[in-house]
Amino acid sequence: EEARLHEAFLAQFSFSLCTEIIHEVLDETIKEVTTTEIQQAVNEKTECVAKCTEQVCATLVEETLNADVALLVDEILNAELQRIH
Amino acid sequence: MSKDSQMRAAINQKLIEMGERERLKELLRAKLVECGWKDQLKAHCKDVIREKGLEHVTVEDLVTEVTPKGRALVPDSVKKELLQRIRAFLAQHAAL
Amino acid sequence: MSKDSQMRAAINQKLIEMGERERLKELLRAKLVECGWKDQLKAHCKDVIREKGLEHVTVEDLVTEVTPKGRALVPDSVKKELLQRIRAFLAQHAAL
Repeated sequence: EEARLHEAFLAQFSFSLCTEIIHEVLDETIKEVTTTEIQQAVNEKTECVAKCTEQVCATLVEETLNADVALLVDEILNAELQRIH
Repeated sequence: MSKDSQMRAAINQKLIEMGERERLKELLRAKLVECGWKDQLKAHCKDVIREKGLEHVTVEDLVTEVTPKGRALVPDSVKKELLQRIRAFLAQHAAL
Repeated sequence: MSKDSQMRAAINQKLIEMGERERLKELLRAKLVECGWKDQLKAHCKDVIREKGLEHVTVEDLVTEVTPKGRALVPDSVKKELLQRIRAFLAQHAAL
């Protein structure tokens, strides 16, 4: 009877230890994974903002240059034509 | 303290002293990587962050959100293997 | 729409909404005058006209001809200053 009781105790103990270890490891790993994933998302967003800001800036320069070059060319050609006539 | 709790405390102490508790945790961590659980969890985290928007998610929110799925995703085979190993350890150290 | 194009659209919208995009263009124009870009480009236009002959040059030709030099002549310091200003504006005003 004692051997049977001891066996039952060990089975129950093994099961509860197994559950306890699973919970501990899952809690630790979930905390680690979520922290890493959020940090990674923050880094990716920072990179994306930096890259897109540079692209927006380059477009703005390009737009301004195109407009100003066209205007300047127009002005100069008109002036040259007027000078001739 | 009852006989059972005395025994439980003694086994727990032995498991820690012999480094078996840490080894069991290491084994589980390795199995979770091996079976793809960790990758699934990472993917689920990314989905939640994408859905909610990074600015609306804290680590605590994310933990709360992904824990149920994380628990559900642990394969039964991994749980069984851990249980087997605990039983084997206890059987080997019958004096416990 | 990709993540990048969404982000660019959001940045542009913020700049336009608050009138910053126009102010940035004005700032750039002022800087281009200040650093001598406009004078250098004028001189280059005149050179091209002189080389090709006025009767052989259209507005489109001249634009095509001088634009690459126009781009190359923009000092890096001016581009940097503009980028800094956009960054500072976004840091102050935009929850991107």
